[in-house]
Order: sequence, then C-alpha cells, then structure tokens
Amino acid sequence: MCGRSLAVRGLACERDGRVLFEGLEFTLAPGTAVQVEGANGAGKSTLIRTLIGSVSDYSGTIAWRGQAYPRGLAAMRSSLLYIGHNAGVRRGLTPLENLAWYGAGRKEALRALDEVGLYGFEDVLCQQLSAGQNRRVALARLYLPAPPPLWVLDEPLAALDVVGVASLEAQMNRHLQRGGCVLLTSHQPVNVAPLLRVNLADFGPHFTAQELYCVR
Amino acid sequence: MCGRSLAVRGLACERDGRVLFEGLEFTLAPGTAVQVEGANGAGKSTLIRTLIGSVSDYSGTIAWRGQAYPRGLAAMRSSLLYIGHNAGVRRGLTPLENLAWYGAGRKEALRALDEVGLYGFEDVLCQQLSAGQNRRVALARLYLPAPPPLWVLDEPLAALDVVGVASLEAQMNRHLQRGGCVLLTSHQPVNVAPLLRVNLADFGPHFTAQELYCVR
Amino acid sequence: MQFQFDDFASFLAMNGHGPYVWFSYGVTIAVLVALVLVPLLRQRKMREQFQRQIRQEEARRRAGAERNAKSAAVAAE
Amino acid sequence: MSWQWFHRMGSPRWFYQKSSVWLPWLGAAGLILLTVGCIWGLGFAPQDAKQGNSYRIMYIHVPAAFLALAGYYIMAICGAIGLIWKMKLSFVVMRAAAPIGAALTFISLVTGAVWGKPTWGTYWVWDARITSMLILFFLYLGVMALSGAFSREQSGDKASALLALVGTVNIPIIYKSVDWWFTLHQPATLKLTQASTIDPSMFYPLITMIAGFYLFYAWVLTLHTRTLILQREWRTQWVRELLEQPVPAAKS
Amino acid sequence: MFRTEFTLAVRRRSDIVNPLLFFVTVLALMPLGIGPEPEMLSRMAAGLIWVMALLATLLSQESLFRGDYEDGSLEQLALQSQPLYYPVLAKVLVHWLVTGVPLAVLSPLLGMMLNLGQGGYWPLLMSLALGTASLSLIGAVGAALTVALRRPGLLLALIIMPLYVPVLIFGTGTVQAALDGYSYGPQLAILGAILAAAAALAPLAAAGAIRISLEN
Amino acid sequence: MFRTEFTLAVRRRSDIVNPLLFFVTVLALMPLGIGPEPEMLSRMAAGLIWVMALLATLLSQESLFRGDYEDGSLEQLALQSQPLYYPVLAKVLVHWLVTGVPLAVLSPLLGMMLNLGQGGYWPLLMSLALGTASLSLIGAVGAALTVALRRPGLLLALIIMPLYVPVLIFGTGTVQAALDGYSYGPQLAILGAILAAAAALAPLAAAGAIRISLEN
Ligand code: HEM
Ligand SMILES: Nc1ncnc2c1ncn2[C@@H]1O[C@H](COP(=O)(O)OP(=O)(O)OP(=O)(O)O)[C@@H](O)[C@H]1O
Ligand SMILES: Nc1ncnc2c1ncn2[C@@H]1O[C@H](COP(=O)(O)OP(=O)(O)OP(=O)(O)O)[C@@H](O)[C@H]1O
Ligand SMILES: [Mg+2]
Ligand SMILES: [Mg+2]
Repeated sequence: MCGRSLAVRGLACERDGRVLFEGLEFTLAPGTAVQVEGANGAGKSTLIRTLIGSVSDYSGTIAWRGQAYPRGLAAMRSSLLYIGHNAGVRRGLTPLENLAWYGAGRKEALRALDEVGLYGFEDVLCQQLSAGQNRRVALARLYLPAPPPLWVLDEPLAALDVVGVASLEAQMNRHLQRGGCVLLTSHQPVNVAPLLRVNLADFGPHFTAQELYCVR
Repeated sequence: MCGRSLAVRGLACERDGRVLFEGLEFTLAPGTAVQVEGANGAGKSTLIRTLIGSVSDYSGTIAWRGQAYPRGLAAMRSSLLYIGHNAGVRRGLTPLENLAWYGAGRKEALRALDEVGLYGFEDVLCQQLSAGQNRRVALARLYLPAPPPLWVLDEPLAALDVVGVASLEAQMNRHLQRGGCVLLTSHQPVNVAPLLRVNLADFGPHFTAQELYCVR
Repeated sequence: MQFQFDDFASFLAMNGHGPYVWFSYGVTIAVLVALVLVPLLRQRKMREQFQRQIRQEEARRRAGAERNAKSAAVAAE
Repeated sequence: MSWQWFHRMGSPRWFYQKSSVWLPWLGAAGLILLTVGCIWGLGFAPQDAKQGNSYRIMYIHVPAAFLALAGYYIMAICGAIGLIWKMKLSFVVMRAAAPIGAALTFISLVTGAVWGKPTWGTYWVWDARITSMLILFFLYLGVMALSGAFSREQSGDKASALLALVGTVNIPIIYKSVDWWFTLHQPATLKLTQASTIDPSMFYPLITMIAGFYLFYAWVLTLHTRTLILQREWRTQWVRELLEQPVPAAKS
Repeated sequence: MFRTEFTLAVRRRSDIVNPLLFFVTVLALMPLGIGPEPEMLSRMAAGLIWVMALLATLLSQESLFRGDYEDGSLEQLALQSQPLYYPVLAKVLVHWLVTGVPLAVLSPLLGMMLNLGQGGYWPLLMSLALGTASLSLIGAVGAALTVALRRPGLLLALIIMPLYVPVLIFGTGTVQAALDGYSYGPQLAILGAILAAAAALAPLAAAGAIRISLEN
Repeated sequence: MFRTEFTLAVRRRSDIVNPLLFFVTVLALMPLGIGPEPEMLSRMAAGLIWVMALLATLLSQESLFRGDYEDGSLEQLALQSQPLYYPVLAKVLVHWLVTGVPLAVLSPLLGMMLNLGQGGYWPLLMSLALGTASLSLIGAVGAALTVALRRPGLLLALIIMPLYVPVLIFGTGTVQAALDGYSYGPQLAILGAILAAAAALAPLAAAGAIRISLEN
C-alpha cells in the first residue's frame, strides 16, 4: 500500500549551529511502524517536520516511493496524515465541525468520535474540553474510513489516559495490518508490531550537550 | 512540615451542568503524595484548580491545616508550589531569567537548571527549546533550595523522557522524606512512596457520559 | 382639554412635522415591542429545544445501556 | 435570621415563582399609562409656540433618556451586589438590564436626532448632552459584548459587572468633561431651549409617559430576567418540570 | 470550506461586530478631538470615514490566520496537495463579508453624523464596498507574513499600510468627486480594477507567505 | 519585577517600535485622506495627533497580559500571597515607558508635519506624556478583563474607548488653550489629577479583573 515507502539516507540536521543528528538512515516499509526515540531536545520533532517537508534545511536524502525530495514531496503529501504537537484542533469549533473541516461526512465523523470516547461531546466547543479530550479529537481522524496510508504522529500518546492509549495502539495495529505505515515519536513504550525503533542518540554527533551533561 | 495539611471533605464540582465528581474525600498528610487518577475529562485538572483556590464554584469543604477555605486559602497559597498544564514558562525569556522571575538567585538557578539537564541551555530563549525542555524549565523550580512544602503538579511527567521522569521521581521522594507533600495527576504510574491514589471514577456521579460510553 | 386638530388628516400631517413625529413614535413602538417579544420568543424556542434534548438523552441512555450489556456479554464469553 | 429573606431573594427559583404573580399587573399598568400618555401627548396637549408639533417627540424622547441613564445605574448596582454578595440572581438582572438599557438609549438617540431636524435643521450636532448619550450607548454595548464573550457564564457575569462598575465611576467624569469641551467650543448656532417653565398642560402627559416608561421598564426587565433564569437553570429539576409542560397555545 | 469558515466567523460573532463598533467609536471620538464645528467636520468627513474603515479592516485582519496557525490547522492545510489559493480566497471572502460589507452599509449613518454633504452618501457606500474587498485581499498577504510572529500587532499595520494607499486615494477621490459635482464613475472603475488585480494576485502571495511562515 | 518586565519588553523590541510606527504612518496617511490644505490640517493637528496616540496606546495594550496568561505565569503571580497591585503597576509602568514616552517625544515632529501652530509643541508633549500614562492605566483594566478571551482584538477597543474620553478632551484642550493664547496650566493640572486617580484605582480594578479572567 505504501509502495516502496519512505527511505532516509544520510540525513543530518542542525539547529542554532548545533548538530542534532547526522548520518541517519532508516526505511519505513509498508506494514511497519517506526518509533523515533531520543532524549528531550534530541531532535525528534525536528526530524518529523523535516520528513513531512515542513522544514527544508537538511542534508542527505529523503525519498518517497523511490522519488527523492523535493520531487517526491507532493506524492508523499497526498498520502500523509500528520498529527503534531499542536494537534490541529480548532478550539472555536466543536469536535464534529473539526472533523468536517478535514472532509469527513457527518455519519463517519460521529462514528469516529464515538470510537475515541467523545460520544456526547460532539457539540461542545473544543475550548471547553480537557487536554486529553482535545487530543482525542485530533486522533479521531485516524478512525475515519479510508485513511491515508502514511501516518506521522508526534507524541500521540501525550495526555491520553490508559484506555485511550490501548485504543490508539489497537487502531495503529489495524492500520499496519492493512498495509499502512506509521512513523511516531513517544517517550513511553508503544505496543505495536512490527515496530522498528530508531534512537537518535545512535546518530548523534560526536559531542552533544545531551551526552556531555547527561540528565541525572 | 505540612502541619495538618490538606483535607478534602464531601467535595463536588460540576461543569456545564454535568457533575464531575461528588462526595470526594481524602487527606494529604505531610510526607505523603496523592495521585489523582481518572479518565480524560474526568475532572482532574478541575479538581486541582479548585484545591489551589483558582476555581471557586464547588460545594463541600477544603481545609488547609484545619482552616477551611476561603479563610485557609492565604496560608495554603504561601506554602504552595503549583505547576499546571501551562507550565508558567515565559517563552520570551531564557531559562535563567525565568527562574529569576520566581525569585531564585543566579547561583541556585544555575544549579537547578543543571539538575534538570539544561546545562548549556541557560541563555537560550525558551521559545527555541523543545517541548520537553520547556517542561524541564518549569520543573527546575522544584530543585531550588528551600522549596515550599506543598507541591501541586498537573501531569508533570507529560513530555518528559525516561531519564527526566526518573529524576523527577527521585526529587519528589526526597521532598516527601523532608516532610513535604505532593499532589499530582498522571496517566502513567508514578514511582513515589508513600503514595495514596485517588480515582475520580470512584466518586463519579451515578451516571456520566464517561461511565456510559466508555472508551474502547 | 380638547383634541388639538381639526380632522384626522391634519392630525397625521401635524403642520408638516408629521413625518418626524410619526417616525419617532414608530421607531419607539417597534423597539418597545421587540423588547417584549424577544424574551417570549426565546422562551418558546427554549421549550422546543429542551424537549428535543430530553428525547435525545433518552435515546442515548438506551443505546448506552444496550452497548454496555453487549460488552458485558462479550466479556462473559 | 434577618438575612434569610435576602438569600431567599437571591434564589432565581424564588424570583421566578414570585414574579409570575405580579408580572401581568406590571405589564398592564405600564401599557395603560403608555397608551394614555401617547394619546394625550399626541392629540390633546397644546401645540408648542416655537416648535410647533415636533415637540410632541419629547413625550418619548425625554422618558427614554431618563431611563437610559437610570438603567445604567440599575445595571451597575446589580453587578456590584453580585460581586460583593455572590448573588446569582443579581447577575442575571444585570445581564437582562444591559440590552434594555441599550435599546432605550437607542430610542433617545434616534428620537433626539429626528427631533433635531425640524428644530435645528440637522440630524446630528456634537452637543454635550448628545455626545455623552452616545458614549453611554457605547458603554452599554461594551458591557453586552463583554458578557457575551466568555464561554463560561460566571466569568462573563463577573467581568461585565466589573466593567459596569468602572463605567459608573466614569459616567459623571465623562459628562462633566464633555460639557466642558462643549462650552470650550461654543457653537453659537444652536442651543437646547430651557423649557423649565413648561406649561402644566404639556407637563402632565409627560409625567404620565415617564411613569409609564418606568413601569414598562420594570416589566420588561422582569421578563428578560425570567427568560435568562430559565436558560441558565434549565438543568435543574424545577425548570425541567416547568418546561416539560406543553407550549401554551396563544400567549406564554 | 467556505461554509466552515463562515460558521467559525459567525460563531465568534464578536469578530463581525467588533470592527464595526470600533469604526463607530473611533469616529465618534474624532469630533471630541478636533472640535464639533459642522463645516469643518463636513470637509473631513469622507477622509476620516475612509481612514477609519481602513484601520478597522486592518486591525481585524490580524486574526485572519492566527487561530488556524496556533492550533495547527494551517499546517494541516498546507500539507494538503491542492493549492492554498482557494482556502485563502474563502477566508478573505468571509472576512470581507463580515467586516467590509457591514462597514459600508453603516457608513451613510456615520456620514450623517459627520455632516457629509448631500449626494456623497451613495458614492461613499459604493466605494467602501469595493474598496474594503481590496483591503481585505491585500491585508491577507500581510496577515500571512506575520502569522508566525508571536505578537504581530502593529508590525502588520506597518507592512500593509503603504499598500493600502492607492485604495485610500481612489476611495476618497470617489466621494470627493461626487461632492464636487463631477462624475465619480472613473474612480469607481479604478477601484474595481484594483479589486480584480488584488483578487488574482493577493491570494497567491498570501499562500506563499503562509508556506514561508510555517517553516519557521 | 520591574527589571524582568523591562527585559521582556526590550527583548521584543517590536513592541516599542510598532506603536510608534503605527502612529507615524497613520498620521502620514491622514493628509492623503482628508486633503493637504495646510490651514485645515493645522486646525486639526492637535486633535489628530491625540486621537492617534490614543489608538496606538490602545492597540499595543492588547498584549499587556496576554503572553503571561498564555504561558501560565499570570496564574503563578495570582497564586502568590502578596497583592496583585504592584505587579500590575510595574507592567503598566513599563508599558508607558515603551509606548507613551516615545510617542510624546516624537509628537513635536509630527506636529511640525501637520502644521501645528507655534507654541503648541511644548503643551502637546507635556499633555501626551501625562495623558498616555492615564491611558495605559485605564487600558490595563480592559486588557485584564479580556485576557481570557481568545481574540479580544477590537472588543478591548470598544470597552476602553469610552473611558478614554475625558483624557482625550483635556489633552486636546491643553494644546488648544495654548494655541489660543490662554494659559494651559489648569488643563494640565486636571490631566494630572486624572492620572493620580487612575494610578490609585486602575491597578486595583485590573487585579480584580485578572482574578476573574483566571477563573474562566
Ligand atoms: C443625555 C441624553 C439626553 C437627555 C437627558 C435629554 C433630555 C432632553 C430633555 C429633558 C429635553 C426637553 C427639555 C428641553 O426642551 O430642553 C430634550 C430636548 C431635546 N433633545 Fe434631548 N436628551 C438627550 C439626548 C438627546 C439626543 C441624543 C438628541 C439628538 C440626537 C436630542 C435632541 C433633543 C432635541 C432636538 C430637543 C429639543 C430641543 C429644544 O427644545 O430646543 N437629545 N432632551
Ligand atoms: N472552561 C470550561 N467550561 C466548560 N467545561 C469545562 C471547562 N473546562 C473543563 N470543562 C469540562 O470539565 C471536564 C473535566 O475537565 P478537566 O480538564 O478537569 O479534565 P481532566 O481530568 O484534567 O482531563 P485530562 O486527563 O484530559 O487532562 C471536561 O469534560 C470538560 O468538558
Ligand atoms: N525554532 C528553533 N530555533 C532554534 N532551535 C530550535 C528551534 N526548534 C528547536 N530547536 C532546537 O532543536 C532541538 C531539538 O528540538 P526538538 O523539538 O526537535 O526536540 P524533541 O526531540 O522533539 O524533544 P522533545 O522530546 O522535548 O519533544 C532543541 O534542542 C532545540 O533547542
Ligand atoms: Mg518534540
Ligand atoms: Mg487535565
């Protein structure tokens, strides 16, 4: 479903003159998940935003289905579902309207909201929902029918309660079985299979603040 | 150190006409921690904001060292250290300036920042730090010398990496041994002792959306 | 006290000041009537809305109970 | 003990039930006075020597202007009571008073402007009284906009009450300063005539209209308050029971 | 898309009413500043009304993309494969409908209060209706450029103001021509031409600006 | 406290420069709108400058408490046991220093551009310096009332503008009196009295408003 999917070769990023990672290599194959790991400030979010083409100062190659960026970017975008730190939930709209904004029909949206445990909150303004409920509104997009094959999720488990985490893991597993692929970051262990774990510390530069002044 | 500390009797809160919890009772004794648990939207943050006196529409009594609110509020406030969802980090200031704003001297602030793994980032603007690093700036207040006895932390583990979580737990344990007390919420298990766990679901009203339409 | 105008037409005309006077009174009456009607209409709308809400709640309650029963049955198996 | 009545009065339910008794009387009295005053003022009061018949606008302009100002103080006092004694009902009354006051201010502005055309030959002049009335209108709008801007009602209540209070401190200052500004510029062409020596035959209908406007104000304020009470308390048992009754056919 | 935007705009009704009220209040303050002499007011009426309409449009524009940026939905929009032209156009159209049109409709009343000469009302209304559409379009570029800044406030004003100048000149020119007894057709035609050009180009520029802002 | 506020203000330099630039550009636009006749401009100069100074102050005030509210530091401030009066006063003082004072200093230059009569410069500067301090104080109340709203924008203007009227009147009165050859001492004294009253009361009201906003 993902074709030859996402391949990263010799990727390096720097911020503020500090190299975050270099020589990063991995392949995201159809039907597999990749979890990016690393300490706080290691550059996970930066990596993700690079991969979806939101940040363009990097060296190395990123290729989507064999086509290197920036040529492959448009194709990648059309099969991308991205949920970042900022969940993309409009706080002045209700959950239902939020999903409608992403093009969901009313019935599917109701189904999806029900699945993320927001039954009964469809018509409450999002600014009145709790932190975790807002996250769930964003995640409801994963439950819409015929989702895009490539899911890129930056800390999707943050703010979710235990039941919510289990439900999300189940949904990701279902997606992998369908042949989709998932790229995610998380500080907690994530229960999906098959899972490839990429630790940014392994691609760190010789000498980083993280390594030197490690957290006690 | 906490005297007779924080006692909650028959507390009930409602939001938008929906009862979040009622008949809530617990005591936060000196040298102990209380972890408030509950599903997303159960009312943990609301409870915490009620206890620190930021929200005043509740029924029941809250007492600090035997003095009921609102009379006991001032005394509670003077021994409170609160870190909420919004961490209280000013993004236009550097970590060092942020701590200075909370009244820390330069030397102590540097020490504290070092302890939360921000050595080398003292003079970077907070808006350039990662999500977890921002959280750490807020948490650095816990590492300043002579902290207030009552710590109230709303999801302090969110966005922290594994090392950060361990370090924070160690610090909380140290605080408890000193005779301080900690009230926190978290969706992850927290490794502090002695720990009393209060689940809001046990004090739920007869009939809530959460109970009825439970998350799968 | 007596009626100040000769006939109805001159009452309407008011020596040429008619349009001003009648416009003022018209606007005033319209605003006053609106002040009365707005709460009444809103009450009526609320009543309807409320009854719909009760029906919806009832339906939800039933659906939720059904679902709970079903999951309990699944768990028992 | 002696405070019991006070707290009972603060209960929206008590107010709703009590007010349904005197509401019709208030409405009837107000409407009768208004009708009588209108007919009297329009048809039976004598013509003014200088202004001809256009002065008949006074019978609505002046009461509306009175109530517009009084309404602001009523609103602010209710807000203050709500802030100090945390009385729910008084916030509700405050919220109800804002649109009514704004409507009356609007009436006095419009009727004044229309009156100005035959009298001064222009719809609008920047006269002290008129200018400060316009500013009063903005103050009303500000209170209304602020109270509606919060998603949580209680916050909207308190915030707009505070604003109304700040406004009351300012109204006299604003009035004084605008007055001073006006005398500084002294546009010689126009002046509000000093009609303090108003003829009794013109004065009685005016008194009737003023009384009518006050009663009408009380009536409409009660109506608005009752609606707001229902809207706020619709989750409580007593409102549920009340609302479950079928909609009365003709009048509610 | 247009529908959602419109819902959002109507939901925060304040966005519609506020520019209008701002317009009216500032114009009411003007005589307090410069004195109430009718003949002086009448000479400046058209200019004052136009400048204030310009300010009201400008200031309401700050929030055009801000909400969407902050909650991440602008990023989501940019990730979609279709061009940003249409979403931007929809947003601008809604903005014009909720600010420009009411402003134009109200302008005769304000003209009256400021003693605008007879015969100036209709041209004023027409020129404002056409002109505010151009202003909305041009302003969108500035709003897009400054959306990534935390406090764009008056910087936006600075960027955009010079671009507004031609609209302002021909707008007041229309009214002045009518008041002086000339035909005001040509000026209106020029306003129309400006509008057409802006409609074609401004959304493109704004779309580009959004992409630049998002990379920050 | 004052130091930190000042650092913050200077760090986002744009906050200082923007109101100033706004002030200058709008005033530069004015002749375009209302025609360049010198004698007409000179009659309105004082009024225009004052109205625009008022607008610039007003618009820069929106951000007075916003940043602190959003990052949670306003809540932290409110939790402290000392009264909010002094922090508010410090903030207002800084605001005045970075907007009002530069504005007043620049005003003679603009007066020259608009043909303000000889002898009006000094009173203009004095009245602006005194008056903008009152404006900052009064505006702080509005800023505090609207800080919890997501898009206060022009609502703030609506709330505050009527309260600005006395300051505006006596401000222009000062200049007018001077231009007409009278002594302008009394007007300046009244401005001073207004300032004294505002300094005593406005921070109190603003502190109350902050507490209300935080409960939202
Ligand atoms: C503060 C608000 C106002 C109050 C308390 C007020 C009150 C009054 C009163 C008591 C009179 C009759 C007494 C007299 O004849 O002098 C009057 C007359 C009048 N008012 Fe007002 N009014 C207010 C606002 C306005 C406004 C906003 C307008 C016009 C836009 C207006 C236009 C007039 C006119 C044209 C007259 C008749 C003037 C005359 O007798 O020569 N007034 N007003
Ligand atoms: N400002 C508000 N207005 C109305 N309702 C609110 C408001 N804030 C919270 N609520 C409601 O109160 C409930 C509890 O919210 P709260 O933030 O306390 O949840 P929580 O337990 O902290 O959840 P989470 O684990 O997601 O942080 C939510 O269902 C929400 O809808
Ligand atoms: N806009 C920026 N300007 C300058 N430096 C930045 C910027 N954004 C991030 N950085 C730096 O890049 C580093 C990596 O940030 P990033 O957000 O990618 O970390 P992360 O791995 O996602 O951390 P976390 O686990 O805390 O989310 C940080 O040290 C930060 O200082
Ligand atoms: Mg990150
Ligand atoms: Mg929470």
